[in-house]
Amino acid sequence: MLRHQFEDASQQRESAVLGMWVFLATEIMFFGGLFAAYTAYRYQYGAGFAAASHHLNMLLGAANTAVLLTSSLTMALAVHAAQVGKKPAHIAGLLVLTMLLGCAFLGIKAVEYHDKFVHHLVPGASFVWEGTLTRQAEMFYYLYFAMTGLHAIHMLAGVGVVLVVAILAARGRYTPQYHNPLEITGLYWHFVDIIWVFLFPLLYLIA
Amino acid sequence: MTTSEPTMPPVHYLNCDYSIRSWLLTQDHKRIALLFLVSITVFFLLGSTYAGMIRTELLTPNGNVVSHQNYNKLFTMHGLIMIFFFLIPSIPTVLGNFLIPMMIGARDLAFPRLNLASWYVYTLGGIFTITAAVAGGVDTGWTFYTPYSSIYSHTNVTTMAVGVFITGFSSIFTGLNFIVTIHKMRAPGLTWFRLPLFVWAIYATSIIMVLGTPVIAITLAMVGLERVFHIGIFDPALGGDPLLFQHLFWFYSHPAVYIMILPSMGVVSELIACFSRNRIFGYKIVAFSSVAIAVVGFLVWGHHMFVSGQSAYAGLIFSFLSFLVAIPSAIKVFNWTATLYKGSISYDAPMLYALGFIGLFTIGGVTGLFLATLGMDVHVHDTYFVVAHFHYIMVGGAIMGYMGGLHFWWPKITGRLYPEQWARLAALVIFLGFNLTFFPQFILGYLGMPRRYHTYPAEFQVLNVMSSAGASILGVGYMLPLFYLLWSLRRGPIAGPNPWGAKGLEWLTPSPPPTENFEQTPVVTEEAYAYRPEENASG
Amino acid sequence: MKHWMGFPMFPEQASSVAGRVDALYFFLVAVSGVFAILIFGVITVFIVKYRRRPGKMAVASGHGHMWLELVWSVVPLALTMVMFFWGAKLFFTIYTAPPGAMDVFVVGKQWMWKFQHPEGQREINELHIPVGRPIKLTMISEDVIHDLFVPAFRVKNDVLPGRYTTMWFQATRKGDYRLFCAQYCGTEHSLMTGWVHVMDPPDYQNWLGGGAEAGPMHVIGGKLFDQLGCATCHKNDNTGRGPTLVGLFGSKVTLKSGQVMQADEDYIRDCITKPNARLLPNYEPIMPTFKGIISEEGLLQLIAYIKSLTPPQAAKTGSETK
Amino acid sequence: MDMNEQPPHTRKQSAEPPGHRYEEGDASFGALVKWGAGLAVTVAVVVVAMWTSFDYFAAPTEKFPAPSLMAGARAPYAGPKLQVHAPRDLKEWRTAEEAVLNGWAWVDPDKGIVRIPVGRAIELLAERGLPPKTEVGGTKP
Ligand code: HEA
Ligand code: HEA
Ligand code: HEC
Ligand code: CUA
Ligand SMILES: [Cu+2]
Repeated sequence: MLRHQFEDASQQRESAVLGMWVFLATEIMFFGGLFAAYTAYRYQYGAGFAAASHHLNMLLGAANTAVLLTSSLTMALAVHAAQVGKKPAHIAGLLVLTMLLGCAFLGIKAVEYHDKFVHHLVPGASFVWEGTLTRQAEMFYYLYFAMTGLHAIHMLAGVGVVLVVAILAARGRYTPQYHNPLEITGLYWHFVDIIWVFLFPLLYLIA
Repeated sequence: MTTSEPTMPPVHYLNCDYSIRSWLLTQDHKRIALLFLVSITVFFLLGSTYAGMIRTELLTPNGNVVSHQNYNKLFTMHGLIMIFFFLIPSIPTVLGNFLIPMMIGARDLAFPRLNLASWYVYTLGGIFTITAAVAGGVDTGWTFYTPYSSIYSHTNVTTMAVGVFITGFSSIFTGLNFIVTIHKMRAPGLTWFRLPLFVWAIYATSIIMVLGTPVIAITLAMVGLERVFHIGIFDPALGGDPLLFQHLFWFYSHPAVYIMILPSMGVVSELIACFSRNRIFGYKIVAFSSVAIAVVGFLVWGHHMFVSGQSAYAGLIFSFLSFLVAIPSAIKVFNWTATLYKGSISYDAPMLYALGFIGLFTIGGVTGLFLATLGMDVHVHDTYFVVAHFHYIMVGGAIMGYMGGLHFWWPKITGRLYPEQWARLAALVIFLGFNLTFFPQFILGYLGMPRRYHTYPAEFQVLNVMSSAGASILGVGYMLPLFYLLWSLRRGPIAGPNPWGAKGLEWLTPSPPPTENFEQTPVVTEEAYAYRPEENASG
Repeated sequence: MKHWMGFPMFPEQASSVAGRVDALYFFLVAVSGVFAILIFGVITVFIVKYRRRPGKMAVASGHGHMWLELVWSVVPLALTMVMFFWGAKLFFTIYTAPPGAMDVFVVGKQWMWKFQHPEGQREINELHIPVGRPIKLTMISEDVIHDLFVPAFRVKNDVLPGRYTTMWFQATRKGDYRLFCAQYCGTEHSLMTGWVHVMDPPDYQNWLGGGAEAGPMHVIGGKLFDQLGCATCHKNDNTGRGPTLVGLFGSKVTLKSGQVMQADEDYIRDCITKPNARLLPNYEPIMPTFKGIISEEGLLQLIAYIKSLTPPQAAKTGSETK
Repeated sequence: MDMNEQPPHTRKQSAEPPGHRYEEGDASFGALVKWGAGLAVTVAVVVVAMWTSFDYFAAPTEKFPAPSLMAGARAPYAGPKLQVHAPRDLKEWRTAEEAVLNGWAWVDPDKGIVRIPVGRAIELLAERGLPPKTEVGGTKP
């Protein structure tokens, strides 16, 4: 359905896609502030960060990376399915799969957060650290929770959007001619995945 | 002027629906522009009252009007409200929202619902700010420097930080909307180099709004986190570095000052062209300098930190780049001057504001060069010299541009003409009051009177009294347009589609324009500002 | 303060750099004046000469001339380069303390300045200095960011919590000059002011000798060094559990991580407050942290003591760091 | 045609094929990349130039006169004391007061006035009772 301010469907589609790319640029700058803080303190407190990173569960982190990469794959397949006119159930199925993988990611994250909570590694009054570089370790965990927390919020929003889009897809709303919402949701999802691809090495792999 | 007696179209975007719902849920970019006009005027009056109280207090060396902490709250709220709730939104959300679709021949912006969301987000942020102000205000300075803002201040810093955080998204939504609209929705034949320079300026501003605002959002979020959970990303006692905050804050806040000046530059280009009936001299150069200012503007933030403990090496780089960013501004001023050459110049109120802009922007700008000079900034940093610099370029520059634009497009927005003589008088009073208020502050600054001082040594009093006297004249000057523009809504003469005989697609529509702006999308065949049809270059 | 018809117009020049800062200032004012007059003049001529008159249409002025655009880009660029070089050169002069400058230690605290002379002289909001001698200030804050600003000397520098910042000046004229705090620091920011009293060297010596005092800084530092138990681990003959501190100040130290650091005031302060941040090879990190136990003044006195352990010619003041 | 005389609304839609109802031409990607690269290069040049010219700027211009020999002489010092360690000062003050309160000392050997510990003084007073006020001409309160 063509909105009144557009001349034709392709103009509307291009506008939607460009709009999402610009939005992703703002998200990059938004995460950028945290990445800048990370770089500043990693340069200053290299030793402390390395020591603190030991306590992160690399296995769970790697698992999460795999989960997200597969979810990007299923999302891409969903967008492709809409483009080539696959049946609504097919598209919706792929989207539900993407959503489930997203929830799996959040689940694993919750496990990790719980583990940090139990080990008193949450920055603030309750922070306990037996090594020599307490302050540096707390700074690492501050950044860990800030960056992965912000990412998790974006993941949560992503799961919500994919749910809505999956429902509309199931109702057959998306055809090869019109599937803008699906396409821009795909862009957003891939973005959130790429952010994690940066977070994982910076936080987990610096031991 | 059109020969026949101008008439108001029977149905237009204002009288097509009077219900509150039609205003509060409107998706018409013109109505959203008016919603913004009302909101930012409210905040301008609030910010000006704070300014008035500051100037009243500074009449005497010892602080006998308000307490120390209240004075600190005065300049903090004055700075915050004026910057985040008046000047940053002003031209983009009012003139930009109203004119961009019409100037490019479109029926509306690319995402009308996002545009309305931008106003609601702005208002929500405003409510947080008003709550913070009523609950006792904030005393950290508009710069929120840590560790004072994150640990030592006991005022409503968190509420204020949330308010500015939310309003930031209004800027992001507006910027995003403009970028997509200008790229994708131009009328046929309207290539990039036939666009009015106002559209170029708004495009450059939108780039900054979109790339800069998220950084201040995350920075203020971190300050909020530090206040709420007492964990120190900026707290030196816990290993945090207060300089990191300054870097993140100024990374946005310098580009933010270019958000404030670029739209005014766009307005001035339109006014100079129209009132001198001349093509803008060096159109492409002026267009590119807007974008150059926006891009290079991101690389100079360190010039606010020359004496903050930043390394001398960084100081060298930021000082050098600050001079580079000044060159496009210089080129613009020279091109505007050259446009007047062999023109046919009339002195209507918008033109007076445009000429006032060039004069005061030049003074504001060259004093920026003083501050960019390393050896000079050491002496004048955090003194009234800096206060004078940024008021000259923001109040003298940006507001002059905003006023000029408001008067120039007022007939198109309301269909009515404002009283010309009153407008010229107001422009003059503002110009005089302004100079009397802020020129003495240059001298005070070099004498060494520090900024944010509630009480000051007695020898500075004479200049401060002059400045306060100027402020009251300036206050009167600002009140005049408020009255006669409201008066013109009822009793102003009917304007007709093109009272100034200006070029631009927005003047093709009746005044006030219908909701959908154009029956059919116009086709553009000539260059911008083609006031002399005989050499109608292809462009 | 120079006055013109009763208006204060210009601050005194009371330091070695003041004259040069003012010279740069007049150059900048001149350049700005020239451009302002040039632009305002041309605009006035144009708006009068080309004012709108019936029948007089605007004449094509062309799209713009490349060479003209070039001229008014290159000329301002050249001028800005002059401003840049002159300003940068002056900046380094302002912030590079000459060797042999007299040390003064400054502690900024919410809303007062505490000055400490190496000889042990301590003052609040007042600083007595001899005329004609370069004075190097080593400054630190106990809470928020402050900024020591002496307009008559044309110098200022922020005072940070957790890190030393330095600045220097050489007073050239006797008299009393105001000092301000120039970085907003809270409620009584505008009261955090004081005076610099520039005196003739003999008067300064008398002032210095005016009354009994607990002893020069390095002596108090020595007492503190014993009191706090540093001496138990740091013996001058290097037989203690910690390294000898003789000759440490100003030397290059290689840490366990291989990183080489200059042992300046900041380094020593961090060793005392955050000992395990800088681990030394072949030493166990058994040094306790004294953070919160020793006040900023105490740290300055300990550092003065550790400095005094280094033979004079070996210690060189840190030049401007990159 | 001059825009002014053109009455509004009758602007005829030129015979543009329906497909072209908005401007397709957009900024060329190549130009943007070129400008971006140019900017990056200039910034790199500036950063390197500042690094190399750093030592030129840092070199002290005028030779400062060698510090005079007198500079090192440490004169005795005086002046108002600044409280460094409040608890320690308090402890010193208290010990001094205690000493006065409980110690034996000559106040004025010529007049034979001596200071005795307060405990002893209480005992003496208990024995002898308070001297009558008028007889000794008590000191002003
Ligand atoms: C609209 C807002 C605006 C604009 C456009 C500018 C423009 C500029 N500003 Fe300003 N500035 C502020 C608002 C603005 N500033 C604010 C709000 C602060 C203080 C924030 C705070 O601390 O609270 C500030 C502070 C500030 C500082 C920090 C001072 C300090 O705290 O110590 C510096 C230092 O370099 C600076 C420099 C400049 C420069 C070089 C320009 C240039 O872009 C100006 C270029 C313009 C010209 C040069 C004039 C036109 C040229 C000619 C007429 C030809 C002649 C020119 C040449 C010879 C080159 N500004
Ligand atoms: C968009 C930006 C904007 C605008 C439009 C203004 C407008 C004005 N500002 Fe500005 N100002 C800032 C942005 C702006 N300001 C910022 C960012 C700061 C720094 C904040 C900080 O340090 O954190 C600042 C700080 C600042 C100070 C320094 C305070 C200090 O450092 O202690 C002063 C002092 O005079 C001042 C004055 C004014 C005045 C008189 C106006 C006028 O243009 C407004 C119009 C004036 C009036 C409407 C006065 C009304 C008069 C009355 C109500 C009668 C009063 C009676 C007498 C005066 C006798 N402002
Ligand atoms: C319990 C033993 C102990 C005490 C008490 C102690 N130190 Fe240390 N100190 C050490 C050890 C061991 C090292 C070297 C390893 C390290 O860096 O921890 C050291 C390192 C240092 C260094 C860095 C030396 C270098 O070459 O880099 C300084 C400076 C220092 N101490 C000063 C002090 C001061 C001042 C005090 C008292 C306020 C003090 N120390 C108290 C054991 C001690
Ligand atoms: Cu200390 Cu302002
Ligand atoms: Cu700036």
